[in-house]
Amino acid sequence: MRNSTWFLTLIGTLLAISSLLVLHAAISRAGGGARLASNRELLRRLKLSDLCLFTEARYTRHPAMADRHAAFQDHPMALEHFPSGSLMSPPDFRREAP
Amino acid sequence: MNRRIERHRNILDFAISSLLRRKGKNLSLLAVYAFIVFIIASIVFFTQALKREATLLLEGAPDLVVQRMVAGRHDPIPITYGDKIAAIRGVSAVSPRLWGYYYDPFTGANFTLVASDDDPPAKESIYIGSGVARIMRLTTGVHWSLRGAKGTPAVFSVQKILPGNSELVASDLIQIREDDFRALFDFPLGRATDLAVVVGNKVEVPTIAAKISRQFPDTRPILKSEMLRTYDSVFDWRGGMVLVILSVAVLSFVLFAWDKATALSAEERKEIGILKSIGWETGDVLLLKSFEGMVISLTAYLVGVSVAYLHVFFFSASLFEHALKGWSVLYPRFGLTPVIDPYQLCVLFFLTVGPYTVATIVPSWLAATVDPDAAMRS
Amino acid sequence: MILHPAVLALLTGALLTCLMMLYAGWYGVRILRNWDLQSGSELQLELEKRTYLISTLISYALAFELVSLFLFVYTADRLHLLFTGAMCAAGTLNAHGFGYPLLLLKIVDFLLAGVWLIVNHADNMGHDYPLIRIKYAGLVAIAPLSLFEFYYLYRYFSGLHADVITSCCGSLFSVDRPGISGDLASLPSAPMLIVFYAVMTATLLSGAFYYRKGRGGYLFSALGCAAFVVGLASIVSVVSLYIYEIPTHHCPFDILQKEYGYIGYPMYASQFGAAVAALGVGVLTPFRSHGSMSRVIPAFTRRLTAIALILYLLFTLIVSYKIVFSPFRLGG
Amino acid sequence: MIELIEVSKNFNAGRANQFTAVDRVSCSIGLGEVTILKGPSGSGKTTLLTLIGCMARPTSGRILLHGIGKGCLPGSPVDDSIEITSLPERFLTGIRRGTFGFIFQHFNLVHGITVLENVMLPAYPTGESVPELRHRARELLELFSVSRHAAARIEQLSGGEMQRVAIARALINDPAVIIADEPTAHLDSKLSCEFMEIIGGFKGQGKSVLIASHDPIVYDTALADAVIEMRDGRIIGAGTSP
Repeated sequence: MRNSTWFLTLIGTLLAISSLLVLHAAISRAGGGARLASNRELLRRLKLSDLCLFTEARYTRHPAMADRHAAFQDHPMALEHFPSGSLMSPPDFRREAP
Repeated sequence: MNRRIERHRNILDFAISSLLRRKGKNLSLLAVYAFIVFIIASIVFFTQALKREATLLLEGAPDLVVQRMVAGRHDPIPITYGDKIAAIRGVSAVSPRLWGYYYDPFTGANFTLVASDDDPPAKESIYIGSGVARIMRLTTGVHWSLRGAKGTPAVFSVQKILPGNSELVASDLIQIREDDFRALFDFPLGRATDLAVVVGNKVEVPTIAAKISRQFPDTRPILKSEMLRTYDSVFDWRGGMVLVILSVAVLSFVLFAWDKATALSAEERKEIGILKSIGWETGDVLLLKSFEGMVISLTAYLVGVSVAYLHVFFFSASLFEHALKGWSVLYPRFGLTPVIDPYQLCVLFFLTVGPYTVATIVPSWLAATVDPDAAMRS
Repeated sequence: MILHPAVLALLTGALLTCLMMLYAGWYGVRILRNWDLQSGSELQLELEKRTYLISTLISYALAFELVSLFLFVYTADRLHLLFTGAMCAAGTLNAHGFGYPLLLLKIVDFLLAGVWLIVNHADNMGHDYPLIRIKYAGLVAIAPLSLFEFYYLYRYFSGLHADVITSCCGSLFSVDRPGISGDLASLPSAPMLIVFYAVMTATLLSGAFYYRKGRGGYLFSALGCAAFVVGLASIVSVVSLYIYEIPTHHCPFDILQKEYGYIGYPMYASQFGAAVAALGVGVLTPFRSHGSMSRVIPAFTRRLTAIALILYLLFTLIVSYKIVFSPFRLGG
Repeated sequence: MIELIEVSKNFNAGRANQFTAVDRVSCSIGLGEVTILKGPSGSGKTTLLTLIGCMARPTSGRILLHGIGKGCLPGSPVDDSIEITSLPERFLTGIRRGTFGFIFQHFNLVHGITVLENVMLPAYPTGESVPELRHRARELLELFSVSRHAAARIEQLSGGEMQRVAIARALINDPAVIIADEPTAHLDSKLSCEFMEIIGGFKGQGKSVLIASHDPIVYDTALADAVIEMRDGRIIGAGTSP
């Protein structure tokens, strides 16, 4: 077999695999609908405003509700204790009355 | 036309055969390249999937949360504020939220306590998230003693464990009755942690927020769109941050590739000289070289992306879970709904194949402009 | 600064493009100063070798430019969530003063790089480098643009801060709003449709004439450029109405969305391709009797014309399809 | 006819190690003839061959091809003679590929690939289809009785076999002119004589042959139609063979 045929077959296979992955993503998205719906229902029922992603500190547990004045954040150059806190600061803008 | 395609195929043939002739060098290049693509793709997939999950989930969040600030600090809000807010035109419902944190000294974990009057547990009972059950080794019907604000222990029976697939929202949650919540924390009557506001017309939300902060200068309204935006930028930022750090890796890889491409061995140089002398033109050799680059980068890209997908969505990004999720006592265990789209793939392609391609242009050209008579005078 | 992965990708791409263009431009200057085809001196041979490098660099730069143009618009679209009131790319672009100039610059850069490659291709077919000076003078002129582009891109993304209140499509492209986008939208829809079909027909006819007779290259090229501008204007003012089926929605970016079947991609791609080819015809026509070009250019420009014709025809067909099969009716 | 007018080639111009490899050479080489360039090493033979064979461009002077290389320039009239001295490389290569076949002193075969691929290599950029090409290459290998090695790698061949492969490769694009640079330098006398027989075959087919050599077996051959003697980059004697 020619090298190019061999290579194009390889690339074709890899492309087929990646399109299978795209397909897998589409299918599991459709299948994940039930989980999403139940989670959204839980969120609505408990009136939650944040996801449970980082539980190491209070302000990383509720990033949307977090304050500038939470622990370890007081100093502008503060060395952050928690890994997620060092990468994530609360939004610095809050709407004021016009 | 046919001839042109055949020419490309012939040269591609030779490009692959010359790559295969230097297996060691090229396989190491391919491996490093695929690894870089893999890491970057994992990060992009992971953050994009989280972002999408957050966006979809938070649609169920309250339109507006109103918090009271005292001396710049978050303070329980009088429930009476809620009645006045409910009177604002456009507000369809206001409900007080009661939530707080419970620190467990034995495990060192922080749990979130939420009181809700919608489907509450029985008196002196709680619902717990599966993360809590896991870390405290609790099962349904077991009694658990929490330390109250006055130092007296309060015993609750676990009535229900929230399903495992809800960990992304409720891993560390303890749902409790309102009266139990107030008793446990000695929370003042007539106050709530904050107020959740539902607005009929979503377009009106900013206007209503402005009205609330005018009417109650000591409050802070937080819009749902702001929460969404926070999550959006958190993940973009986090992903971008890691990418910036990784750019050092990309850069060193590019230098590595440049070096590999520039340092033509004497044998390679001779080979190109031969090709030029037997009738290959500079353009043909350039094509040969760019095919060599393309073979490597396409293969590395496709392999890297596919493996990254498997890694993130089948193995939950186990390699750098901690770097992305942070560390804590209680890890929520959540599977992500896979997200992959042409846009992401395009971004990844640009980030990984672009620098490599550019790094190989000049070395390829240097190789291709070997004089054809060089082979004759050796 | 927004550290979105796509923003990083765009910045990387722009930086690379810029480096490649400036490198090419630098050697363009050297070629302009030292070129002497009659000489077989080593400097001349060296410069001739450089021409390979330069055309390779510019082909890559053009490819980057093309991909990044779409990537940029798409990213702007993705980022609109970060801005209060932004509904699509229009809002994101408007969030910073560099947004729209940057988009315009990217389009211009793309067209210029495309035309340069066409001229380069023609020149390579001649055996006496007939267009070398013109080609490299042009290169020296367009190379700095990529520097501007990178600068604009950097300024734009570093100036973007989430939460800046921006106007959404609705107000930006609303009829009574001054400014360039407002002007596009305020072009009356029904006459615009007539102008669109008139210009397209004229372009196609003149192209067919040029293809058959080999005369009227300038006319075709001018009409081809006009068709590009009119095509873009009519997407904003009338075609979008048929696609969105809403009489007030004029956004030129939403048609790139999945909701509209990514119809924008073939539309814009065919238009840009046709515009480059038509511009190329116009640029090459003055040299049709220039040394060895007299044997090359007529055939080559005819091929370009054929490409432009096919692409414009494709574009017109897509637009007509959308108009005919849309439930939306003008004035109805 | 290949006509050279006042052709010079300098290297390292303007630097201390500047030297003139070919110095104002004028001559003409007839088609269908065997022409020998004779002279000691360093006399400029090889450089002259690279200039004639469109591998390099002279520093000054003109080289004209009459009656060969037809149709290599787009749109040029068929009966035109071609002036190759100021052509860009891509056209030079086109002419070289179609008109000249080279046999090198060190054979210049690519190691690591098969004999067959080596023979096919010069035709890859022409865009010829591989089955046709393979067929032609096999015929050539057959002709030089090395076809049993077709699938072998180059490094497994003996010197004489390598030379035959190199000759087969030179013929793959069916050139009008064969250029050989010191072809017998690495061959013993028996193989050298065999080589000259092959050259005789080319002459019989009406191909032009141009050989640079300082081997008596080559320049004293009866096949030679013309011998050009060079020294220090200049022609010091030209004449027909004895």
